[in-house]
Amino acid sequence: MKISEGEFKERENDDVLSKGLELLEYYEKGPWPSHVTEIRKTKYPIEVYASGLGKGESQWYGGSAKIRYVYVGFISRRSKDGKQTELHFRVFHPSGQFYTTEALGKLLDFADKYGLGLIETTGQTGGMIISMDADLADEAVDVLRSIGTDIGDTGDTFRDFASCVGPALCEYAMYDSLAARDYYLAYPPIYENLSNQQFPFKVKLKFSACPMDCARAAHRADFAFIGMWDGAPDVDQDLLRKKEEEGELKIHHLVEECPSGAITWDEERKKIEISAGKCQKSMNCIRRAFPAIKPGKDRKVALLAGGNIKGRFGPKMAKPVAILDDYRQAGDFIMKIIEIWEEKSPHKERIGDMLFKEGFGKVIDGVKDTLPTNLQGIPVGQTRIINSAVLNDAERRMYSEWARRITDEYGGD
Amino acid sequence: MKISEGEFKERENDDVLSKGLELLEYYEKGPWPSHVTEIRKTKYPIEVYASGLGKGESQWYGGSAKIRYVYVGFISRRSKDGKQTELHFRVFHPSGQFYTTEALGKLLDFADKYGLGLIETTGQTGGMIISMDADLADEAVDVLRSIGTDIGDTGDTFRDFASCVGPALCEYAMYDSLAARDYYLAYPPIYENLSNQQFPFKVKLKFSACPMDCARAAHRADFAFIGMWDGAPDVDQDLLRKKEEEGELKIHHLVEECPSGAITWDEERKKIEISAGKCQKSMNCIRRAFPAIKPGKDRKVALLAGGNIKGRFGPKMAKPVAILDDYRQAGDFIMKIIEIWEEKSPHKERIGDMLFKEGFGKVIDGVKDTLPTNLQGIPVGQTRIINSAVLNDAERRMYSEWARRITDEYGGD
Amino acid sequence: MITPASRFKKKLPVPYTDSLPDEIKGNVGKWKDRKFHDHGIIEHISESGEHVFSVKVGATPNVRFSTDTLRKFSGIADQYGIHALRFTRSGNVELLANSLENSLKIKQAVEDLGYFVGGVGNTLWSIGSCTAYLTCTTAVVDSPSLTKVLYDNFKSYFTGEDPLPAKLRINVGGCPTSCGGLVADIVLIGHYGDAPSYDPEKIKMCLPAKADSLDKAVPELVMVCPVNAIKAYKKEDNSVGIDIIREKCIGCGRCKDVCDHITFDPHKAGLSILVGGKTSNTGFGPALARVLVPWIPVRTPEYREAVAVVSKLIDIWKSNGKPGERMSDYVHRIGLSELQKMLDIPVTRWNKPTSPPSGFGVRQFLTE
Amino acid sequence: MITPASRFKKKLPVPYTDSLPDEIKGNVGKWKDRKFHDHGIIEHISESGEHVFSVKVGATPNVRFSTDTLRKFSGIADQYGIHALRFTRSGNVELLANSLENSLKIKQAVEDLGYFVGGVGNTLWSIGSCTAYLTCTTAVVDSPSLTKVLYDNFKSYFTGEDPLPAKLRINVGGCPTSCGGLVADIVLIGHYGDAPSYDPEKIKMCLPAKADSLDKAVPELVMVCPVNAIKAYKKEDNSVGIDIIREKCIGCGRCKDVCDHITFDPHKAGLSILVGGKTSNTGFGPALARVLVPWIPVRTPEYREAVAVVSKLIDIWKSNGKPGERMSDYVHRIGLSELQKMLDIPVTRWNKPTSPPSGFGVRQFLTE
Ligand code: SRM
Ligand code: SRM
Ligand code: SRM
Ligand code: SRM
Ligand code: SF4
Ligand code: SF4
Ligand code: SF4
Ligand code: SF4
Ligand code: SF4
Ligand code: SF4
Ligand code: SF4
Ligand code: SF4
Repeated sequence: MKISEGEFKERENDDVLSKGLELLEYYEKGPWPSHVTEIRKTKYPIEVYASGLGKGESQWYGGSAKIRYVYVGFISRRSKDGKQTELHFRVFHPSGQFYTTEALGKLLDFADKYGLGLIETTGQTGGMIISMDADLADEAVDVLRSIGTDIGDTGDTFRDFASCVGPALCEYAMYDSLAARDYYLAYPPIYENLSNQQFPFKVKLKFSACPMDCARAAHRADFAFIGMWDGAPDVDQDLLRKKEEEGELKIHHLVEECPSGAITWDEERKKIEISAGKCQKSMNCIRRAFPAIKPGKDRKVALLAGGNIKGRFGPKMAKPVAILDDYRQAGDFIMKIIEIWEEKSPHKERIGDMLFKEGFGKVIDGVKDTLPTNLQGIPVGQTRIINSAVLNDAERRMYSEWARRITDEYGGD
Repeated sequence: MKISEGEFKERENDDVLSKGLELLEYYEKGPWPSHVTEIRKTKYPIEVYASGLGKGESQWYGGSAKIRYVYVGFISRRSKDGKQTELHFRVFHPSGQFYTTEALGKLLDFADKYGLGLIETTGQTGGMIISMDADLADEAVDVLRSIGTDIGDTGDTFRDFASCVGPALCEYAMYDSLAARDYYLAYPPIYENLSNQQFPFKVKLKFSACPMDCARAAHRADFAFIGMWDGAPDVDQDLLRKKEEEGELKIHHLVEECPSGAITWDEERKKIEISAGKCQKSMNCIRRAFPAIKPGKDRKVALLAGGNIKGRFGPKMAKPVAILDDYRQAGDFIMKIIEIWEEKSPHKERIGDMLFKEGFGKVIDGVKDTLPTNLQGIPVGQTRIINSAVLNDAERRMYSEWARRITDEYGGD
Repeated sequence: MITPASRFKKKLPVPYTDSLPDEIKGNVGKWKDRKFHDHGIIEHISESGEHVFSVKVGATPNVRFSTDTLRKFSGIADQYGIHALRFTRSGNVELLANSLENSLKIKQAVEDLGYFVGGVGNTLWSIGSCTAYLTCTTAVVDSPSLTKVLYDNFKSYFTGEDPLPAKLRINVGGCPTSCGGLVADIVLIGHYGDAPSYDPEKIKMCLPAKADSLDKAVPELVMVCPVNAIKAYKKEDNSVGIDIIREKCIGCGRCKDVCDHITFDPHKAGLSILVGGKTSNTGFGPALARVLVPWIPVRTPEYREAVAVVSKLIDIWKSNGKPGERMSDYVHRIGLSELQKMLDIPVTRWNKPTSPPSGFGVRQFLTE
Repeated sequence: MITPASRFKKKLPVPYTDSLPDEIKGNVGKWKDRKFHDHGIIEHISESGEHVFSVKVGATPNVRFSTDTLRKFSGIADQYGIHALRFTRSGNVELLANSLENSLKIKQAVEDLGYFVGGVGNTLWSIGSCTAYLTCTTAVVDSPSLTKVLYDNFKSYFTGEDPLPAKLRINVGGCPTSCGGLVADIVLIGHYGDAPSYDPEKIKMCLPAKADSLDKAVPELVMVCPVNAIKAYKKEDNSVGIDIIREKCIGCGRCKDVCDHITFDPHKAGLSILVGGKTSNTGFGPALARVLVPWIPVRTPEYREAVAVVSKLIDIWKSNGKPGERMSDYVHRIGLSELQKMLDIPVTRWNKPTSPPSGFGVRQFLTE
């Protein structure tokens, strides 16, 4: 018996599906909680997932959806067999991703009423992804806004910003990474572009309040803000010795583990010494001996740029721009870099690609007047060493007097 | 009595000169051998130096001299009062600056006959500077060539190249820095340009046979060649212990002093371990414990570019280009960079300035096909991480088999 | 009525202070110390004398929860906790409490639901997974099911039953885009393992209609290829043809991202395994993971090859890593080649060690 | 007869092997160890069993020798040495010998001439000086005479009579060009201490005749200024005028390099003192020196201010540096600000510490 091509496809698809359904069952076994089990409790079209597994290929194509006057924040899919669609919202969490059970309840009600009852609570970017009922999507936007958040985080514009839990729970936080995220989301030139602007590609900001970088900013953000400090860590020598006596730590381990060899043990005076110049702010001694060793008191925010994962030229780590006294100091800089990026980059080229192509030092140097002038460290391009000086009379007098003092000390004039 | 302006100047100059002559006398006293005493034994116009000292200002202006068909290698000066001139040759040393007394004798005869009997034996660039009798300069060039060297090292072209003493006397040498200098001086595209080409500015190559960089290449050369090795230093544990027993060194000092924390002491097995990944090739352990610790056996030459002292944008340290297996591998690269430099740079812009302006990574990346393809470290631009692969069937089989072996080991198939 | 004006007015998430439970509000920035309990509970100690506990619960792969399960967590937070929870950056759920006793009750309740508490201290903190076949169009391999299998095998590293030398982070990405990034100790990435092909007719949909335009602009399909493996040329009929040069291609899929008519042979797909990435500035500092194994077959349901390689990596690290040493730092210390020797893995151009990317993160500043 | 053809044929220096004494020729690349004697003699030990000694002799400032003196050195090399000597990269002279006994005789003979032997190991290796007033046109301060005074004061550090924690290198430059570079532990540099001025008429010689040309090209005088402190504008008569903005100027002298009609007030000249430079990869690695003191007066003949500052720096390092620690590494360890505090020096924009330049040299590669 001859079967038509359509029928053949159908049968093949049935085979694929039944293999897929078997696989689903497999993934419901085993000790770890299963995503399949969770999804089964929802209205998500699980057959598409099953077919994908059966075929060894994602069964989704890009789809389209229309929400009036809203251009980013949702993603639409259609299955390859044309039978199913899928739509999900990318939703902003409050910074730190804290929820009282009351606030969470509202979101869950929302997901049940307008969605499929399925949520990815933390996407890789840090946002929340709620699977939607396509028919109710338009209305859902306003409802979501009424419960105090919004959709965003897709398209060639600012994506969701991520911050570590920072001062809300963490003893290491050196600046308020949560307030920083709130600040930049509301920063007018960013806020304006949150869902409109068509940049060459996406832009991400990430905020970690210490060098442990729990927000993974150093690689996964176009602009990374990482808390740090100036100088050596602060040491409470008595407490440190006490910790050693109580067997909590071994000081010689701190010395050996310091990646930059900044710590030395002064056998005579029974204390450690940390070299300010050498310390690479690894946090190693601090996390091992906290609170006997703490970050130094002069807190800073390191601003890095150009990290991303794929782009045109492949994975990149962020590179150093400046050390800020305050996280608020980078607004102009960010917008200026974006301006250059819009001018220089074709579609799909991330900021890091542009910086790489145009020369990191050159671009950053060209916009350095957007950054405060009293920067402590401008490591971009080259270190400017000026071995001459243009002094005014008062300065000249001051240095003459100093020279006289030191000359007196060494043999007189 | 009224004096004419000319006369006034004359008198003033006399005052300056007599103050200067007093100063000269002062600088002939004191324990250290005096340059003034040396110069007095020669025909150099010492009054100009005296006037300079008296006035607190160099008394030289640029002058001009003509040597038939020779365009670089000599410098002419005229004194500000117009009365004196000075001319000196910049002369190439043999690499390593070794002289048998016989060879030196010839040079000294030359300096007496054609010059003023005054020599700066090592200029800051590493060359020799011989003060000349201007009237004999033209003839002198040929005589100099007849005794086996030449003038060069001025003008907007290749300058003198410098090398450390290297394998001729030094136990640390990891490649033949002297042969390398000889090689590049004779390298045809360089040799051709040695005294003709009008580049935007000067070009210098420097060769140090180990990371101690005795030739000061890392800052003072447009192209720096520094000997290094791959992996960890080689350790002779027995000899090391012996050195400690004999009180020659303390192993724990080696551990503490290693700037990268690469050395650890294994108390149990009584030996040191050095981490290949961490070792920053500082030479610290090596110079302290030689020959118990030696550079690793896989010798390399680090090629860096863009160092210089002033240029348009100020002092620069050289940046990393590639790790070579052989110092001869950089010829094409150098000429290609010079080509780009000629195109991009105005007068007085050093190669390092151009690289800074155009973006180091971008320029180097653009010419990387001039470098051998099996480079071990191309740190320019970004590290290319390719997380995908295009395999042929043989490779696929190979990795499948490997996967099968490891799967068998972990529970079977 | 929905008007442009009302819709264009976006709504930002509430200021973070509004979303904090009262027990935390007054202690922001005042945490002075912390203690770890039971590999899954963190006690936060404030200057004010108050204590807050977070109980870390491992999530399903791709962090997919039904509202039903989330309501149950919420209920537990109401019953034993301080009526609050948070979602961590790495996909876990933290239920907040005000005493160790209550925290242990939360732990019990969560376990009764079939979930696990762990991920604190020297444990497996989480296995990150992207969405892949669940909603993604570009996925090559299904990361959630692979993640499930890995979690099933390595659960005891999460709960702390089986101790590790230090924190371990694993990430699984369904395609070379690797949404999870390359800064985890171990990264598994699905990829095509092959160069693409295409139907010469259909591909025209992704190319300019007339070859004349080639003089003016490079077609996007050609431009996106990072290694210039795609060449466009003029055909006799003035239409545009392309060549894909297999020897150059790295199988990255960027061409497919911009053109649905680029196809790959699904039978050649595989997983690459990368090691040595991290983002924290501890030890060797932030670094991108590098390819250890360029390709292993993908065989559902058990993904045995992947499990075997990860098991072996963890075992090597457990027996050779120093106490407190991240796997990434261990790999940096011994060198990637050394690790390859220990695994006896063939080395081709796809996993040949190059200079390790290092010196990133804050150490790039080094102010005095 | 001199023809273009004969003249264009350049002569390269002889291959280095031709210039070696026989005692070294056979041992190139075979040196297996060395010993230091008496702070000025290095014994080179070859695998072949042969020994060669170099006796390092300190040079006059700017390494200026009369042929007479060099003939005397040559004579000593013939009498006690192996008929050979070399000039080092840092300006010293090394007389070569074949035994310690002969080396000591060389030492005696050199000292009888009024020269000193030293510069080996933990000593002052040399004070580099450029030519300055001797032949240079751009010199602000005379480095050879300043170097003479420094050597007179610090001779005992060269000979090793007075021990130092490690090698010390000092460099003196007569103007901001600093031909000696910024990679010495201590660098002294003469500079104007002021912004330039000019005669509005004479300056025209350095500017284009007609202002129209300003639209087409930036005059070299304007272009060379690294901080854009020089602005050219069109005057009423279509000639070109300039402004030099004092607030921007850094006194670098680049404008004077290209135009003799730029003038500086000689009474404002001074010395800047930089610390923390080195080129060796030991310790903190290669780094540029940074400005510690932006300006001190220059007072001949004794240059007391310069001597006092250098003395104090050496004293601080001697009492606080660790054994074997270069001054540069010491400065990096404690930080430039700390050193400034110890010196109680006013800090202005000219010597405010910025991030220390570091991470240079071979460590930039870090291959596995
Ligand atoms: C949903 C999510 C994975 C997840 O399940 O967690 C995701 C899913 C997709 N990512 Fe991603 N990316 C997600 C976080 C990331 C991250 C992580 C981050 O931000 O920390 C990155 C790396 C960081 C970065 O931006 O470099 C990331 C780098 C990419 C890229 C590469 C961008 C580049 O550097 O070139 C692409 C490709 C593209 O956009 O063309 C991409 C593309 C995609 C697409 C749109 C591919 C596609 O067309 O199907 C996926 C959509 C799936 C879907 O149906 O939603 N995704 N993607 C993550 C978003 C959740 C959230 O908003 O919280
Ligand atoms: C003679 C010498 C000083 C000495 O007594 O040792 C010297 C002397 C002058 N240098 Fe130099 N430089 C000397 C080595 C250097 C070095 C050292 C090196 O190569 O290691 C450097 C730094 C390295 C570098 O190239 O960056 C150096 C960087 C300069 C510069 C800055 C170049 C730049 O980076 O922009 C200038 C300015 C210029 O050329 O316009 C300069 C200019 C000058 C001038 C031509 C200034 C002038 O017009 O008067 C000096 C000529 C004096 C004369 O009458 O000969 N000299 N100059 C050194 C050459 C001796 C030799 O050939 O062995
Ligand atoms: C909760 C979380 C931040 C958040 O905003 O959600 C977090 C919070 C803390 N991190 Fe983290 N890290 C969190 C993700 C990360 C990440 C990102 C990741 O894993 O993807 C990293 C970077 C990992 C890497 O290098 O690739 C990270 C690197 C660290 C480190 C450094 C670990 C190391 O050895 O390099 C520490 C310190 C430690 O473990 O000793 C640390 C320590 C901490 C501690 C436990 C501080 C402590 O030791 O007292 C923080 C607890 C805050 C608190 O009191 O609740 N946190 N931490 C994230 C929890 C993830 C999870 O669900 O398990
Ligand atoms: C002779 C000379 C090379 C030359 O081609 O002329 C030289 C040769 C040696 N150097 Fe050097 N260095 C020479 C200039 C330098 C320079 C350049 C400079 O000072 O301007 C440096 C870089 C200094 C810096 O960092 O700024 C230099 C950095 C070193 C170091 C590293 C010192 C450190 O603590 O960082 C060593 C190792 C040591 O001293 O332990 C070293 C060691 C050596 C030794 C003594 C190797 C040894 O310890 O056995 C070499 C002896 C070779 C031999 O057997 O004759 N050499 N050495 C130079 C002698 C200069 C002089 O006249 O005194
Ligand atoms: S990045 Fe630092 S401050 Fe932020 S949560 Fe992690 S450890 Fe705490
Ligand atoms: S923070 Fe890190 S680099 Fe700094 S002293 Fe502590 S362990 Fe060393
Ligand atoms: S650079 Fe190294 S090899 Fe060359 S002389 Fe100095 S110590 Fe010896
Ligand atoms: S060469 Fe330097 S960095 Fe390498 S192990 Fe020895 S002391 Fe450490
Ligand atoms: S890594 Fe690939 S498969 Fe996974 S979500 Fe991102 S784009 Fe899709
Ligand atoms: S897969 Fe990547 S490398 Fe290969 S042709 Fe497509 S874009 Fe180019
Ligand atoms: S440093 Fe200045 S004064 Fe000295 S030689 Fe060089 S250009 Fe002349
Ligand atoms: S001295 Fe330097 S900074 Fe000042 S005007 Fe001249 S070129 Fe410009």
